[in-house]
Amino acid sequence: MADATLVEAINLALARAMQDDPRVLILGADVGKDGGVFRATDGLLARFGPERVLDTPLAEVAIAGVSIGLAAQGFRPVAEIQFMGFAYATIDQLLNHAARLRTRTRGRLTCPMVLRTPCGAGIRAPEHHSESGEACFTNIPGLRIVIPSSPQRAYGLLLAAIRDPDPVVFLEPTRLYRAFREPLADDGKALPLDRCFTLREGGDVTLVGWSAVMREMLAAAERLAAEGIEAEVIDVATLVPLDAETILASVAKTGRCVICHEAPLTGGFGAEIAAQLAGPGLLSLLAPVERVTGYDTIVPLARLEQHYLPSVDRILAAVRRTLRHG
Amino acid sequence: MADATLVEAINLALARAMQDDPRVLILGADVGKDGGVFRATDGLLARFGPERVLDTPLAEVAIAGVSIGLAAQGFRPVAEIQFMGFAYATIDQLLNHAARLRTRTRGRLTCPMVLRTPCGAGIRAPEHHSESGEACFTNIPGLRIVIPSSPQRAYGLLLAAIRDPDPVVFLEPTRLYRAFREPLADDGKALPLDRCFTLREGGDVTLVGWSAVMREMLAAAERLAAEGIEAEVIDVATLVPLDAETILASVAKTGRCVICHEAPLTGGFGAEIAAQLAGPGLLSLLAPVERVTGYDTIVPLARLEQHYLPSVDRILAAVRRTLRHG
Amino acid sequence: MPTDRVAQFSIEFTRYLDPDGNPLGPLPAFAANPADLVPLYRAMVLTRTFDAKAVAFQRTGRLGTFASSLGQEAVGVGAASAMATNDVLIPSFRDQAAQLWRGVTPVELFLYWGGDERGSDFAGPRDDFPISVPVASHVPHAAGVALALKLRQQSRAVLCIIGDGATSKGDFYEALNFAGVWRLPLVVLISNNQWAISAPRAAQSAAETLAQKAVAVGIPGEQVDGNDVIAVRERVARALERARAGNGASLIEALTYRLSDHTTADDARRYRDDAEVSLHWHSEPVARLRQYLVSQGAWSRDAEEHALASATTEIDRAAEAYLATPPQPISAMFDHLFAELPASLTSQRAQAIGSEAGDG
Amino acid sequence: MPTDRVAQFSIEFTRYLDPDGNPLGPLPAFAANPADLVPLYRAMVLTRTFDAKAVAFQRTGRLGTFASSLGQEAVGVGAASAMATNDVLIPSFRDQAAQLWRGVTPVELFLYWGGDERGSDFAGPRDDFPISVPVASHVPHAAGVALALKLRQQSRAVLCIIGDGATSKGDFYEALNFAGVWRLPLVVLISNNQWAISAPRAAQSAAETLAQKAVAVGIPGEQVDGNDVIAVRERVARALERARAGNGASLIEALTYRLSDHTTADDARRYRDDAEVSLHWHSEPVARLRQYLVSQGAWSRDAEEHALASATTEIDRAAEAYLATPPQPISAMFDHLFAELPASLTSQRAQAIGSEAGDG
Ligand SMILES: Cc1ncc(C[n+]2csc(CCOP(=O)(O)OP(=O)(O)O)c2C)c(N)n1
Ligand SMILES: Cc1ncc(C[n+]2csc(CCOP(=O)(O)OP(=O)(O)O)c2C)c(N)n1
Ligand SMILES: [Mg+2]
Ligand SMILES: [Mg+2]
Repeated sequence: MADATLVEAINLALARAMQDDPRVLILGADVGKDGGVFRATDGLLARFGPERVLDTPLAEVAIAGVSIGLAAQGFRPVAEIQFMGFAYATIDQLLNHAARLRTRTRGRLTCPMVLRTPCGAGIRAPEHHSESGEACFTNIPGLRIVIPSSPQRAYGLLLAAIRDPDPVVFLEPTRLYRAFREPLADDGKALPLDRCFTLREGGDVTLVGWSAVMREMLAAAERLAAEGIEAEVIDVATLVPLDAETILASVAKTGRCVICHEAPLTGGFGAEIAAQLAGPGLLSLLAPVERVTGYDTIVPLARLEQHYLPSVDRILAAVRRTLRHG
Repeated sequence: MADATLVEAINLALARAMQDDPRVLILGADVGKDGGVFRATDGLLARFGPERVLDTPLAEVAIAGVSIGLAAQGFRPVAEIQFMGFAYATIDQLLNHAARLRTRTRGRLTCPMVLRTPCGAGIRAPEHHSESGEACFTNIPGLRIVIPSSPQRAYGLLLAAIRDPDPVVFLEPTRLYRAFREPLADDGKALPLDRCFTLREGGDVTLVGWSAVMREMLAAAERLAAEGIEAEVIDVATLVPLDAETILASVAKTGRCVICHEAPLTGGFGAEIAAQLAGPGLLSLLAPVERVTGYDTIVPLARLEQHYLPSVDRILAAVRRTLRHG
Repeated sequence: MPTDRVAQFSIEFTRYLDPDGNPLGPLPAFAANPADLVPLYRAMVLTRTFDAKAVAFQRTGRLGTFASSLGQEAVGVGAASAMATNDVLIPSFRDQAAQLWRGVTPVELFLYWGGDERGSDFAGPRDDFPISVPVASHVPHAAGVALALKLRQQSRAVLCIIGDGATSKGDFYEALNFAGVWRLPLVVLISNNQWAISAPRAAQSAAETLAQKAVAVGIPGEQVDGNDVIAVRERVARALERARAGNGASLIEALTYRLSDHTTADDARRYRDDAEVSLHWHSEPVARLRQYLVSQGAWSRDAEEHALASATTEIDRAAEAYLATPPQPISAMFDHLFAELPASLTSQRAQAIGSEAGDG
Repeated sequence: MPTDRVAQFSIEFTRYLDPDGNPLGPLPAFAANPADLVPLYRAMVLTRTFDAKAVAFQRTGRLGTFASSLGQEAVGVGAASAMATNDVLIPSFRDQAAQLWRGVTPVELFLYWGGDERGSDFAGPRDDFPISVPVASHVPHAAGVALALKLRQQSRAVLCIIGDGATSKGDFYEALNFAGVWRLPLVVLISNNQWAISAPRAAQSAAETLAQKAVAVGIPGEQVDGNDVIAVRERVARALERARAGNGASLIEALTYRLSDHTTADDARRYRDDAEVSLHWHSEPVARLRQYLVSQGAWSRDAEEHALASATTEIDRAAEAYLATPPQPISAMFDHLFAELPASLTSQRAQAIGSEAGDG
């Protein structure tokens, strides 16, 4: 069982899915010889050939739309969009077609496709390469939205997304692509797409979030543990459909919750989790729900980027605020 | 002071803005001779000529992108997209360019444009014509998102949007276009873009929402009043930037809040308001925050459409649940 | 100035019958025997009858907004009749002529336009797509389906029908470019009815023809008289054969005219002269083929009366069946969203069903 | 078969200097006196010097990902030198040659690529757009700016530069179609460097030339040797004059070659043969113009040494100035978002500034 980075885990999951199921295809710009701009598809062309790994012209709308046609015909296309900044153009196809082809035809035609795209800041990338735009996709019924935050979850969740009979938007935090390695058994085991992952148990405060910032949340939990404060850390991983139960159960135990994401605050998906707490979860709350997120601004270019990202200190400060209550 | 419908108010505001400011232009498909598919631009071509009312080819991305170029040059384009279902294609241009042209150039180039589009269900329209997709736009820093729910607010808010030096997405509920008339003074007075509107005062429960469903909220408030329950009804109107103060102040008074919108529940903008209550507003809450919204499904075609829309009964049921507490 | 000519292109236009139904030359093989054209004629009549009924139903509140294909029947019938059963149709919202020929039933069409999703669950052509309302957004799907057929090495082709306005959209162009690069078995047929709601053809593009948009993606493009069902069928058949044979995609612009309002929600008098419309009535496709058939002794007043009567009966029966179809249960809203309803939605489903009584 | 030819098109290619710098015929007026070409030569050298420095800076962690224009200098210099000062440039991310000629300073370019938004606040050409990273997304802006100039009846034109890959995108096509319909004062210049990251030109479109994409929107399209700065300048100048004179938009495909990796984040050896690259070094633009100037006695080894030295000095000075520029305050993140910061953001701004110490 070798160690793998997140991007290597993606690559292993893609290879496994293609090996297990001849209907699985990969398409996108530079996914072939080049192996993808982040090398997520490295080696797949050589291994599976040009009929299953298709380099496309440079046109995101068509990449999404062609995937819909392939899926309706029974293939399992996995489309790569090179950066989230270029994935917004596909919302039209995803919302008006992929998400509702099954509904529109009462199940006669379906759309088992996956649209993969890297997201998030922190790698000193050029303009338009650092957004966390998941909230543009989370109010679209018929879509599943998944964001892994470790190699193991990337592997298991991508396999699940590809096997899922309905469309999945799969977001990959660039900051984590090569940030760390994890033992990974390439065993073809998928992880559930409707479940949060509790990364650390604790009874004093619940830290819930997703994507790259899970690392700062875990680091914050370490620091808190050193002070004798036990934080429960939950990786939402699948934003839609949301596993509110796991989060509510945790907060029922801790009474305190800090929600963390890299996307801007206002209208971010963290609001949905806070809304669950303000509703069904209200009676468990001992302190106001805190949100530590990116600011409601454009992600700055490299020189100021790190000041935009939620930091361990900001998370700790929020936790301390919640602890002051009750 | 004549009575006007919401669509007539839009038309009056457009005419007023064009008369007051030669930089204001209108562009979109069928906005000229045809006066727009909903007649929002009726008569403007005849009055202001083809250099200020421009019929475009059928291409939403270009309509948005051309508006950005016009705005950067100092014009005040007001672009019409015929239905929200066709506005998603413009998110790429709005997010990657309109919302950040000022930021990218440190203020050297700016983007004072308005993108108008009808939204919402309830008029037995064809497929793709009934969505409430505002949540796809509310997590995009640099944009203002406005949805009027009465002729007077449509008039004042559209004037404000056109005069605003930054980009505004202006959503118009088709269900209200001709639903009712209101006295309207065509006095060129704009309404604030950073303020909620309290339509009815009350101390027992706060009903907060936007768009067409404000009518069901007001009807529910009437029914409650008959039972001696005083509901405060707030029209958010400008979703971003959000005037949380007004909502928090109301809930501080009532302790109970029912949030209502036509868009699907999960990841809808109602979650942001609930999040404000779970955070800064927590200590005011006497009951769990309720959300009465469209379901997390595709808006059904005409035959089932009315079963998708939030109804007065669903609002009343939610209010009653909140009153059972504390 | 030292310049070389590096590329050259031309666009051709094909027509077999003039507006009065006179042949301009020898007809293609399928039309050698005039009697063989009668099914095409009947199909155009059926479409026209369906359209008239649908418009009447909308006017009387029994149908939603509807887009008539009056005057464009030859495009859909000519193209669909050129397709093999296992080819795939990816239509727009005005393509009932093609859908009916393909085996979509009038009941299904009424249900769809009446606001019932079951109308897109065709019992007939299971691979055909439902109509696309977002203009041109289905051309990428057509490319994707064509890619699927090619990857499976099936000798099948895809026919995608769009309007003149659709040719201004980026998704049309991107998809056509994919089809060129991958030599996909795809035929994109432009039903150029000269109008996109209030936008006349000239306001849509400065291109002299829409067929020449093929030049931008390196595939063949041509024009055909869209009111000459023989020409449409012959040219589309040729393009489909080419596609099935592995020779790639092509673009065909069929010149026709929208004799109706854009939809029942439109009033074309706001932007279009009646004079222009009257003029185009002279070249409409049904009379044209009828005149030819009559001139060949293959059609008669009797036959006409019978054809109209049987079309009317068929459509009226379908209309009855549609009106007699009860709406779906409210739960249908949830039951086709995913293969399996996520746990998080079961409570919403229950609430919706529960609210059935109280609500609406 | 009764068919008529209804439209015809052809694409021409222009070149004045062959790869060895030999004139193929009389040169345009602006090139009559070889000495007048020296500024173009110096500009290409300056660009190449800037690119080399920027790549070196990236390799040593002093700059972010950077896209070199090595081998494409003639496209930017030829085109920009054809522009009037008050024309508007709407560039892509590889157009530093054109930007430098337009008066964007090397310091501003370093700042931008170094991750400082002030690099797009040009002191020079105030109407020019910042570079567009989302491929082709700026072509609609160019059409909008051109529309603005036309509505104001100014005799100014817009030059928009894109790559070969960009021609596959729908926004490029939609915008070009608008420009055709409205006869906008717009010139779209394709810097066809034969590659879009790993996609060779042939994989991008089946069209024989990219210039012929103009046919789809009814505007003139032509090819030019993009490594011949004289040809680029002459053809772009003509197209801009045409635009300013109210005769509408045009599309020019400049044939050049990307001698560098796609960006500093790319390794072209993964997908491209070195042999191909070496081949293209033979037709690169700087040597070509130098050979011509030398053959005309308008350039010498001395002049060359001076030119290189002064370019190096200028770029080194700019590099120093860039490195010496302190980053913006954290508050800058908020202070250019809106004309006026909404009240709801003041607390976020305060928090961000406050966290300055603790964070990062
Ligand atoms: C993307 C998109 N934009 C706008 C509309 C609204 N709309 C419906 S039909 C139509 C005109 C289409 O014209 P054309 O393509 O010529 O088809 P026709 O209606 O003439 O058959 C428009 C603008 C739409 N359905 N989709
Ligand atoms: C819309 C979009 N998709 C993908 C990318 C990632 N990307 C950056 S440059 C590039 C290739 C562009 O090729 P071309 O247009 O030929 O320009 P060149 O890089 O050759 O100058 C790609 C795919 C992008 N920047 N924008
Ligand atoms: Mg049309
Ligand atoms: Mg290129």
